[in-house]
Amino acid sequence: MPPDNPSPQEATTATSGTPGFATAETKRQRTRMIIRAAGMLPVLLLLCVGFHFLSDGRFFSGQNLGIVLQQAAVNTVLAAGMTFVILTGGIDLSVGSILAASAMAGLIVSTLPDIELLWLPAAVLTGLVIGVFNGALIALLRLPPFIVTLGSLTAVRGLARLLGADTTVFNSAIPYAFIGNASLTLVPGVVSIPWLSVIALLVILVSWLVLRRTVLGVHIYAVGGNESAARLAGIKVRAVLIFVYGVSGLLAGLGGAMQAARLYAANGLQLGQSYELDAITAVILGGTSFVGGIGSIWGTLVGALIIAVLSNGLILTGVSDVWQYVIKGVVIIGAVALDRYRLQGSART
Amino acid sequence: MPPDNPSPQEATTATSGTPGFATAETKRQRTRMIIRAAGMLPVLLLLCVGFHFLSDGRFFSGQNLGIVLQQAAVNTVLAAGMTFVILTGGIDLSVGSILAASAMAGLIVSTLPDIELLWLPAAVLTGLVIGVFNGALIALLRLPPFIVTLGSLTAVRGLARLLGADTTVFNSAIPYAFIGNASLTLVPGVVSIPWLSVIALLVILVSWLVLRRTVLGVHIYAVGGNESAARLAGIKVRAVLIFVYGVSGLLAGLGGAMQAARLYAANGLQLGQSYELDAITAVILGGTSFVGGIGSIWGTLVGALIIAVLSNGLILTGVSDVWQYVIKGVVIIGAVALDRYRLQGSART
Amino acid sequence: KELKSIGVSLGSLGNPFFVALSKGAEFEAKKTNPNVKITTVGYEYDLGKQVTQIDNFIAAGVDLILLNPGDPKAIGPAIKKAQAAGIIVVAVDTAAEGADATVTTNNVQAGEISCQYIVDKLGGKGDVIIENGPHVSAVIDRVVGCKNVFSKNPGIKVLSDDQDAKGSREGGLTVTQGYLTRFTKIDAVFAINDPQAIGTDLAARQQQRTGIIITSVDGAPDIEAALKDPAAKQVQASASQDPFFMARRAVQIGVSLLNGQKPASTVELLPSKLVTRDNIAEYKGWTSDRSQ
Amino acid sequence: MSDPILEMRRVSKSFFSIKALRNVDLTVYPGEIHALMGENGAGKSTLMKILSGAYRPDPGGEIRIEGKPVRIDGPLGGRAAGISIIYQELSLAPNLTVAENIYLGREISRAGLLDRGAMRAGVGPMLERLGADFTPSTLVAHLSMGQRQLVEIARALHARSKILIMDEPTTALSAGESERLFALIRQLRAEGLAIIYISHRMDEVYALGDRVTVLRDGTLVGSLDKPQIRADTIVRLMVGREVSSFYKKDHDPRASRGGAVLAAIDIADGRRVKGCSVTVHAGEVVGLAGLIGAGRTELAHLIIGASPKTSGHVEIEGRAVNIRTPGEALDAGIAYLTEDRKALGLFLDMSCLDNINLAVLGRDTKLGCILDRDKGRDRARKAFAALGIRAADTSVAAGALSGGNQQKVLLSRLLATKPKVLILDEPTRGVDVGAKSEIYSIIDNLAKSGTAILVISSDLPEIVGICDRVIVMRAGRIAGEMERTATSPFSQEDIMAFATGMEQLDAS
Ligand SMILES: Nc1ncnc2c1ncn2[C@@H]1O[C@H](COP(=O)(O)OP(=O)(O)OP(=O)(O)O)[C@@H](O)[C@H]1O
Ligand SMILES: Nc1ncnc2c1ncn2[C@@H]1O[C@H](COP(=O)(O)OP(=O)(O)OP(=O)(O)O)[C@@H](O)[C@H]1O
Ligand SMILES: [Mg+2]
Ligand SMILES: [Mg+2]
Repeated sequence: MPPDNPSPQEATTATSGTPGFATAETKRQRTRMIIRAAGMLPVLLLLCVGFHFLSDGRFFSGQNLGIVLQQAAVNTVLAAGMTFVILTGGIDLSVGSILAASAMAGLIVSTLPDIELLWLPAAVLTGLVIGVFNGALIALLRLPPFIVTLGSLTAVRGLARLLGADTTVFNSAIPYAFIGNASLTLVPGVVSIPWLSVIALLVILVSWLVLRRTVLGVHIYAVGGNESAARLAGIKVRAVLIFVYGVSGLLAGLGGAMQAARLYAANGLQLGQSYELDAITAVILGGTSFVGGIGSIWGTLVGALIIAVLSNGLILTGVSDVWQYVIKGVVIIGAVALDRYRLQGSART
Repeated sequence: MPPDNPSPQEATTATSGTPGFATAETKRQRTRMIIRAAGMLPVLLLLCVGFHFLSDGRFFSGQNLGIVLQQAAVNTVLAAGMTFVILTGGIDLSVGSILAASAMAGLIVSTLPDIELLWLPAAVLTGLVIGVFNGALIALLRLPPFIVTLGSLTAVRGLARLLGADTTVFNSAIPYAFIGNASLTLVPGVVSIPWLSVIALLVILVSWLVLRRTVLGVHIYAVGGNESAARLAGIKVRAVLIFVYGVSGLLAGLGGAMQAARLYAANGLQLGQSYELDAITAVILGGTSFVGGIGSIWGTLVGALIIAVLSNGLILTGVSDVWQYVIKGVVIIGAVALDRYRLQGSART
Repeated sequence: KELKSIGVSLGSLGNPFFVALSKGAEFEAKKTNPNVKITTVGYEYDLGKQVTQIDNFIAAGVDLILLNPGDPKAIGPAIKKAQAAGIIVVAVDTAAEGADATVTTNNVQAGEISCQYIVDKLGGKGDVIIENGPHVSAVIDRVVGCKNVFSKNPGIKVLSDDQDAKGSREGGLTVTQGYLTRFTKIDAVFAINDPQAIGTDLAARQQQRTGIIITSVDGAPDIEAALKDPAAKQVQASASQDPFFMARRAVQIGVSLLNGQKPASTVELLPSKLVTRDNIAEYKGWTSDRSQ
Repeated sequence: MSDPILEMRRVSKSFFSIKALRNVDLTVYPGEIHALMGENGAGKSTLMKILSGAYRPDPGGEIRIEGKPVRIDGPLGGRAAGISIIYQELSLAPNLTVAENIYLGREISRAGLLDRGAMRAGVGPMLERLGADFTPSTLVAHLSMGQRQLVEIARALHARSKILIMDEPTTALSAGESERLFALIRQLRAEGLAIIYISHRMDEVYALGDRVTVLRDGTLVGSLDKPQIRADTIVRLMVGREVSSFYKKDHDPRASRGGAVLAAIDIADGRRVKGCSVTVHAGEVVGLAGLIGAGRTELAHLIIGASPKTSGHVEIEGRAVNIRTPGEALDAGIAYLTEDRKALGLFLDMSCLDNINLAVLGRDTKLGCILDRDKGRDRARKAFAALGIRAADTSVAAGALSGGNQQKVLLSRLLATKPKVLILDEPTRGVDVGAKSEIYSIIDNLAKSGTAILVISSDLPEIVGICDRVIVMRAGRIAGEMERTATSPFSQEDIMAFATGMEQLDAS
């Protein structure tokens, strides 16, 4: 429903009769591009600096930054998958449930002798299968994504609980546990990055590569930009849709594996509740449009970091739980309002 | 796609040179119209009959039907408001939180001496104010509805908790408690309808009147159908948007009041959790399109009844909690798939 | 060593039980050090979120963490991490593996006395329902306790124990409406907490079903009101907890641990007392003035 | 002459720092049809939107109606000032009925309740006058583009205003409907209405215009009175140079004519297309004519697999090919240019670069899957040069281009696939004269290089001007076929006779 104002670059009709006109235009456009690429980055920085002062300088400590990165990791991974989906104009409400089901599947496999090393692929595969299932329903039966993934939000949650017979599955000797809690040391004793964040960063990089450097990526943007035109242009729209929901499911599965490695445990009920909202928020804060076809994965990263900084900062500054709710809500609206103001006159979000 | 209001003269698109063609076309379209008007009703009936047999004939007892109606009431009221919003192409995620805040406000007023009778208007007004606030942000600052109402989902939840200082407020002597638990007797000893359902039905009737019989209603459909066309036709699009979010807020407030009267208590955190999903599901099951401009309030009623019948039936037949999740998810997807299949060949939903 | 700052992670702060708990912690902590900084958060029954909160507490440099663990075992690694950062971790309400100390209500015993009341009232014979709730360890323990008692009495028939009434009034009301239609004869309902019990009573009254004994666990303010309310006479008993005292004990133990004093036992089980319509007058509830 | 009904003085409009209009003056008298002309992007629609209240002009200008200065604030202000408009982009709500759309914003109500009956009754006579074949209670979503255009016209007329603006009202109308509209416009002129008429079709301007005003790059370059209205003068004013030959047909179909490249045999969809066969040979330009709704677009969709066929098959160079999706059609060598470039053709938010390369991205990969952007950039740059696409560079979003340039971008995408068969559906709809003649010469060059081309068009002069052979459709069937010979070129009248069914009467 957004205003559908003229797109920012509108007006570069560059009638050849007006020299100088075109170049001025190009310059302005470039500036606008940069502003847009920066997206919510200023908001993120503002939040960081603000929290640093409010928390008596605790925010910018190496340890705390590590914690923020680590906390952002799972949401970043989910939001990356969500970016694919939202770029096609869809939505995936089931990621939280898929995460829970995948973590359960992973942990259960990790307790089986002989094949315990396979727990990680098992978790990821579980996610992939559910995601492809969602995608197939949406692409082949042409059902609305909201309903399909809402249905699986519920059904897969039930599945997750069934998997563990409604108990917590626990394995303190889970293989590859290091990805959940250890850090990758870059400069010994000085710089180290949590493995979870390394994974999240890799996911973002690969997503960027797929979206921006492959044929499939262009097709994803095209399907989101104009589905019927994409079909007429010979793009296999159904395959693209199945792919994006598959990716979302796969990454939710990866998120489940990350969560499992971090907790050494999984519980069908107490894992991933309403993670979908956080993931969607990260994507939208990152400037990706619900209409589809517009957005970038880097924006999503910034969005996920904003959410993590907000949670961490509010606890650091000792804001009470209730007020955290209020402030989070206001900051989310405020951030988008600020962004809209900043980009005023330019295209839809 | 096209909603209700089937016009019998429909479909006279035929070129006059081809007699016979026109009538065949008209006939096909008329059949389609009837099928469409029925909407999900067949699914609802199927569910009812199914549960009746599975529960050893307990479903179709007067008492149980009363319970189903009562349980559907609050969701119906929320979904009615949601229908207005979705018809304009928007979404309101904050209804659950608004319901909680309104119920809190109402209960607090009901415990104040002298003005305790005002608790009902207080609750409804609280909802209205928050709804109008949402609408203003969306219409005046042109922010995406998803983000605005997601923000208020969080912020208003905080507000609801603050109102009661994080405790359960209860008042077993709340005025007008009859609307929550008593029934309106139509034929003494034989037919009686829970007051909650009477209210819900009234809300549906008034909504129908507004949407189908007033100028404002046409404007709401027009904004959802083609916002820029509506603006060019001189429709005050902003006012329409503020109105629909106001209605959604107001009805969420009414829902809060109904819930408060039913439970004699309210808790800022627990009340109304994820009600927005149920309300949206009811609207979409009812055939209203996310794209905006297409749908009917009667469909929403059927959708809300389907959800209530599903919950009640699953408990009646003694399905365990975990399996309820799975079955609910599958039934929701199945219902929409069935509907899509039934309408195959006709336009988009 | 002085207690300068303390982090509290509880189930959900909208639950009056946890509110009373956090007030108790605050009361005791302030008594030790009036300038103490307390951060209380709810983890909304999400294990991942609770681990995150513990990480945040570590970053914030608290001295003591009070924890209502989402899962007794699963939270173990996070507790180790906190302890490695020199933080004392005390579990409240639910035991946690590896915690420096645990203070909880004896939930099994609470379930037992609440259900024993039903057995006694029914004379060891009748059709009963265990109205389950969210699968967290406290609830699981209560149900275990309840089943212990029922299974000792062959005359008691458990009609159903697998419906989740979500721990809320609304859930209790909705689920019970279903039960009442499904079963024509119900003699008693054990609800896993007070809001569910009240919801159960509301459903029964709505359908004019009488003679059902409803008991629960908690001793919350609303059950106090119900136990005094002549209209709600089917609500008959609740096995009380004392969250305020529980939290005070937890902080006390935490402070002594901070100063190197080990408690006699790492697990302190607080017994539950049954509040009934007869003894409600003497009951000191969660909100009564505790500043003595 | 009487006093002017409308005077616009020094009207300017900028979108951010783009000047769409600079100090434009326009004077219109009652009882005249004032044609407004100019290339795509010249600012015609912008000027009219200012008049209707859709845009607010930059400060400094002045608008007088009947001598009195007015301020037009918003669409309601425009209506109050006695101005009604048919916008270039259809602006109907598809989910509402015809009557609801016509009354949108000024519904008839009693005590707050809608009076649908009165509204239906109120639009009936107007629809009849326009010769509409649908009822007031039909949903607009069920109407074809042409029928929707009629609804727009009905809405504008219904407002009973003093000034009526029509921004390219005939782009979706067939010859018959257009004629009826012209008669109506003349009648309105006689009633004293002032009509501002925008069109890219010269013949319409000759037929209707009492005066012509030409815009170029947002400035007024001249006004012509009736006697001065001549194609070369107007075109020179619009383009700023001479456009020598308009229709270009240098290729010789007989010289290059090979076997049939495309043979679509007995195609039907069970609804709107009832067994049509079409053959196109290499190097041949075949026109597909017919009234709006004759089923030409649907036939093309069936050929390329965009909608499912119930019978018939397609042969390419004599071999039967199974085409179920547009993708398979491209693989088989059939490229289709849609008639609705905004909704079904372009990706408005994507760059020209991506728009041009979209169908052939698969050929630009290295290492198996990584896109080689340089190849695409190269191809886009070549296309820009070859088709004369005017834009700052290839990274500009397609939505930012003028209509003609958008059409060329879309055409570039098709040409990039090196098709054997090119189906062009209304290739010059909404395109200005300059771009039109360029598109004609592109078609001509393609034919020369041996491409088989099928042109669907409602613009009869265009069909006559560029085609070697014409096939006429009527109500889902092929009604006739004519070949151009040196001695007897087919005429517009012949085509109309087939399209309307008159030829049967002639024969009998
Ligand atoms: N809403 C807008 N925002 C930015 N630029 C605009 C907007 N509307 C029009 N323009 C620009 O103003 C100029 C004039 O556009 P306008 O639509 O008036 O042209 P036109 O003469 O009607 O062309 P056509 O014949 O293609 O309809 C163009 O350069 C166009 O890109
Ligand atoms: N989306 C649609 N929904 C309903 N009817 C349609 C639709 N598209 C076309 N039609 C109808 O189908 C018939 C054939 O349409 P088609 O578009 O194939 O004709 P055409 O000769 O190409 O005319 P046009 O120039 O309008 O495209 C027309 O009567 C039209 O009204
Ligand atoms: Mg124009
Ligand atoms: Mg056509």
